[in-house]
Amino acid sequence: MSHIKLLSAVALSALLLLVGCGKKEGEAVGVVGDEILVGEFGSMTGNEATFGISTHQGIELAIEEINAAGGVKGKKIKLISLDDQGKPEEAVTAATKLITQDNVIALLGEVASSRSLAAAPIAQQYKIPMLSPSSTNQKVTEVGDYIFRVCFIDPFQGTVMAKFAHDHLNVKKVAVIYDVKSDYSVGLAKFFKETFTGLGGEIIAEQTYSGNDIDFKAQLTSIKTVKPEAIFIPGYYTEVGLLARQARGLGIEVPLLGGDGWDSSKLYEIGQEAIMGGYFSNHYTTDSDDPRVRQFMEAFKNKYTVFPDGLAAMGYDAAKVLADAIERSESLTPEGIRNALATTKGFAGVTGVITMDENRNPTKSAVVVQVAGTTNKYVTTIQPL
Amino acid sequence: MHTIRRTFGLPLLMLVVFGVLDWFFPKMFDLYIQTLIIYCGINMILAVSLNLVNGFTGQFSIGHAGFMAVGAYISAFLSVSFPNWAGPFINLNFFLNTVIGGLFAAVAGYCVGLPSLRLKGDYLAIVTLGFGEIIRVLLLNVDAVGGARGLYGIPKYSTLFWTLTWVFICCFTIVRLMRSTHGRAFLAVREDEIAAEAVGIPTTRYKVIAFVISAFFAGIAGSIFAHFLSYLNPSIFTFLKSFDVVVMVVLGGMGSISGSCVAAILITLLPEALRPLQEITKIDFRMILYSLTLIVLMLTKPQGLFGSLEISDLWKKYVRRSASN
Amino acid sequence: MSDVLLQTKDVSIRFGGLVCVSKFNLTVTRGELIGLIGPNGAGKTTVFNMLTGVYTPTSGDIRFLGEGTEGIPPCELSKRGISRTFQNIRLFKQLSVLDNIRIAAHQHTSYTLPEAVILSNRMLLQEKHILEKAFELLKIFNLGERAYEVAGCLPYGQQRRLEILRALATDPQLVLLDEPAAGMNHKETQALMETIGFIRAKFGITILLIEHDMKLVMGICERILVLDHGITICEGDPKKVQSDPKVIEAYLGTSQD
Amino acid sequence: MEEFLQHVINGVSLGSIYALIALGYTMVYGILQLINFAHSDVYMVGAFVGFYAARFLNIADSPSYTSFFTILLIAMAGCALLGFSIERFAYRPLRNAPRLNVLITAIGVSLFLEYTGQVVFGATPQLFPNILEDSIIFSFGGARVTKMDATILVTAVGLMIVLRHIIQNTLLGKAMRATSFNRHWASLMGISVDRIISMTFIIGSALAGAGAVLVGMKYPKIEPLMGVMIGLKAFVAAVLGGIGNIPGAVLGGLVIGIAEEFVVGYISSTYRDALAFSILIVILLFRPAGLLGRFSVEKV
Repeated sequence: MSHIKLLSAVALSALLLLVGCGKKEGEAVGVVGDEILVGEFGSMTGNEATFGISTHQGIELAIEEINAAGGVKGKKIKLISLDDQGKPEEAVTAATKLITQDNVIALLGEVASSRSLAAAPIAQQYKIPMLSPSSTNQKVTEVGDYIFRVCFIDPFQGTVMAKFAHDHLNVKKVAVIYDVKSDYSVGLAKFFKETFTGLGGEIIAEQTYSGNDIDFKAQLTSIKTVKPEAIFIPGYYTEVGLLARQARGLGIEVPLLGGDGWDSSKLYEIGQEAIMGGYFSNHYTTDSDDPRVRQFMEAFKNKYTVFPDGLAAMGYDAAKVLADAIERSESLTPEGIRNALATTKGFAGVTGVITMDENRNPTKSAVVVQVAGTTNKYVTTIQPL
Repeated sequence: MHTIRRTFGLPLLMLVVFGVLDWFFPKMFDLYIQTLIIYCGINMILAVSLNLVNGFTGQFSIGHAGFMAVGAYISAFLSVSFPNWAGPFINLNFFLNTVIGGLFAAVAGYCVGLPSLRLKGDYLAIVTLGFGEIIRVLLLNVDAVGGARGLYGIPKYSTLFWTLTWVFICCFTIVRLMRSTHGRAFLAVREDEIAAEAVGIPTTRYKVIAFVISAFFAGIAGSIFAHFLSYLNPSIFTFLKSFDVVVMVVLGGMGSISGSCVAAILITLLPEALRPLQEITKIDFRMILYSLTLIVLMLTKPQGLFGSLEISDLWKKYVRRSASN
Repeated sequence: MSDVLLQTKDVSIRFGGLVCVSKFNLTVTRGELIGLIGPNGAGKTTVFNMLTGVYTPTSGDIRFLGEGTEGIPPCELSKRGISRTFQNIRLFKQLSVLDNIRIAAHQHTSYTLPEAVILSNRMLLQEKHILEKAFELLKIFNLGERAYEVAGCLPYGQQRRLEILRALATDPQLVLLDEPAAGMNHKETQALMETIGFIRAKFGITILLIEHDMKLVMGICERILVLDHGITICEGDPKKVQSDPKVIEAYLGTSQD
Repeated sequence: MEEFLQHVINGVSLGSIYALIALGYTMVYGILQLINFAHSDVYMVGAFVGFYAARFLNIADSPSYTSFFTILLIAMAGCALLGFSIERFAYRPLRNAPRLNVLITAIGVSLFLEYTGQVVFGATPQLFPNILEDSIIFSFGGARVTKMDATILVTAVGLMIVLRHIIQNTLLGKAMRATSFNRHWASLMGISVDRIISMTFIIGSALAGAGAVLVGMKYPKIEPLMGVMIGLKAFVAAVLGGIGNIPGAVLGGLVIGIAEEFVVGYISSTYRDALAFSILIVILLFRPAGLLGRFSVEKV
């Protein structure tokens, strides 16, 4: 008896879900009254929640500021955020729901290239512009002409650090240790190795770890024996802090290098003295005098009580770039916004001056900064290739 | 003539029905609903096939995601690297690639099934878990399929039609098997291995067969998944994915095919159905509620939703009871 | 066809350092009904386990129909014609009575897995045959009406009978019955004795029987072996065994009926 | 030679941590035949208990043995309480249910703790308080043994000795052994089985708490999912040693810890996560009940 009841309940709720979500016709895409609907999908829970949440906070702050300043085209932006648990398949569901159910006019997301690559075909299929804050894999924007990003691509950043190591630090023998589970880390490592050997340097050791590992001593012990002049660690701050500690604990004193995944106040908090003096490439520097950067840092700190990390800054800029494109767009349609996004030129964001190239990737200069406590010290700027 | 109708009648009928649905659905429902239906379908194949090992044969496998990964990667690799190798028909290519993916998964299933000759219960469980993880780590290190960067640009061949067709093939095969002497042999292994041996059931052989069939369909599910998502990454196939499938099987009732199907649908839709809640509370309670539901269901309905009964049995029971009232 | 069905020669088995059965010699000719008795822990069930391939003897030789059985798995021995019941009933408890019987008929089917899926003619024919045979057997044992009941829910006596029935469903030449009357009352035991006699007559099956119920053993067995601490202390017809001083000593205080 | 020594030191220190967590798995398994998937999350909660306790007591930045032991005891107590409640409310009602149900419940509890952790503690990694200053106490060539390593090892070994004493020599331990041997007979002998099972969870969870503090000190990054991977490896260690067998868990932990260090150090780091499982599978193929486990022949 109870089985039958339960079964009918399941069937009924499935049916309701189906009917309730049926196609809604006759609405302009993405505009409801005086609100413009923008979708965001990201890893708010799951393994990579910390990155998704940071990005979300940056986006939230940007939208708040835009709306406080009167919105765009006289309308307010309404952000609809969906969680994808850090799973590609969920990213597809989330992006599909945002496009087909919530009728958003544009998408912001995803942090990681793996999820962006899964969701981008959907956005392309429905011709909804998708702007990724921090998916660095080249392939993401190659999916189609509706896919954009505001971050560097892997080859550029890998090259930046290889050049920096070669030209500024004058090191010839470098060890690389990267996160084998992260496409971002693997990509950076690959392009660093290529450029660095191309410049005449030598990669004398190559080791890997897995995201969420805590013990790196075995890798570091074997790195130590080949006596590198520097170690390139293209990973996220979540592991780099511990890695640096253990490296110093084993008596490895050479400089540590990394990419924008290092950008977080947590890096120093976890790494402490060990990470001091490490260099990493970034979009901007927190010790900049740029009022935009200062104002962003202040506002973020006021709202969330912590300093923003790199991902938050990227999220913030992505939202701002999108709002700028909506403002400049001739019509309030996905297509208009796409065209406006493609012609983004000289947009002064927190993370640099953004100009979209023909492949929908931003050309912006990278800075190399040095870890100096919770803030970073500017070292040099490296222009795009 | 009779033989043909008996053998192919239902499958042909279902093919027509699926064809109509495939044509009809996109006109009725948008991609979101279709996505959910396809995910439900994939999970149904996974749950029903795992039920063969865990529910019917009484072994304990928690490495289903590994087989799924093998099927997904092999078929996707074929589709990406050898497009249209079997001729100009996309569907034929997709069908063949899916079957090849399934066969490779079946071989993997054979390799995992072999240790089951020696291992029992939790030891077997942990070995299947280990195989799943090893497959994942291997995939991370194979450059031909992209390693951690993933395999992208997989053509989107998976349609509603193919998903439903494979769900049907999977359920149909297993239902028919279970109604034969082979099905009873699986059950005998579950009930009492020693007694099964004593009455002439080659228990080890049937254990391996169960693993192979189950892995084959997991590989099929993987192929549909890959050709729907168009992107693969080893991190999709962690042991948490395997747990999800085990949860579906237990929740639906061990040894109930329809139970597995219903549970697969429930587990797929529950997180989606809970989304509005997240919009209201602004905090992500979805997964907390999901896990709580799981615990409460286990505490209140330890036999799963259906026990070892099928929907048809329940219906008969219901009719009988209302008749007697 | 030789008349010797089963022959064991100096079969011994050790678990760790413990000798469980030592130098067990037995020749079973077709049609015999042999009893295997002895105090608890004498190694009777271990003998059964060796004969059915569950345990491999440490030394010695077992021949069934003239062929050695070493390394042959229990399911294969079952196909060759050795069938058994268990001391603590081992039915497929959650399955129906009918399925318990049909599973035992597995070895008489030859259709493949794909055939099962497409319902080939051969499959349907064999299934039909199995079903008919199963009902026939169930009827003989008066279990016909219970065919669709769950085996684990049957009363104890019927479970015992079902297990014997299941052993018969494999079409055996030799049936090993491990304490078939255990836990039965006098009346049930009486009925069991009749049943055993009946199946022997009807199916022409050779039976080897472990039993504590001396009345049953003495009543139906033609030949009796007595085991004590793994050693065969006596062999012969019921009369000889009953009067053997070694047997009396072994049983002293435990059973004198 | 120097590198070799360093690998040994690293391996033993990592292995002793695996062992400590493996003990919790093995104890629960021994008595309930349950793979307690929630154990790794109890461990995670232990780290956060330590984190908040240190903040609350204002000893986050006063490293000394006093703060170390205070935090250790608080974390152990917190975990014991959590383990007790999990057993009481999630597992006990299922005492007579099929084992797979309890297992699913364990997975449910594990997910519940993880996701609740992400909401309550936040998903961002936190810094575990500095409760014990680190210094090199011993240096052999280039290989170093630090005070932290030594403390971890001594604490872990000490706890294992205490555990062994409890199990071998106390009445409680005898009752536990009896219960794990046969729950039904134990209850006939007048042992309150429910109480013994509770005690098992309390002790096992307390060990996880201790493990969390030790790991937290050495690898001071804590986050709600920190238990997943280390929990899995510890569980593998328990199975490797023969699940249900206490010295086996210790041996298994050490084997996996040292093997990982050596494979990463001398062969390649890319297959590290597969290594534990590969060792496990190979060993199980030769010894189906693990290194020290006893393979029981089913009585027919």
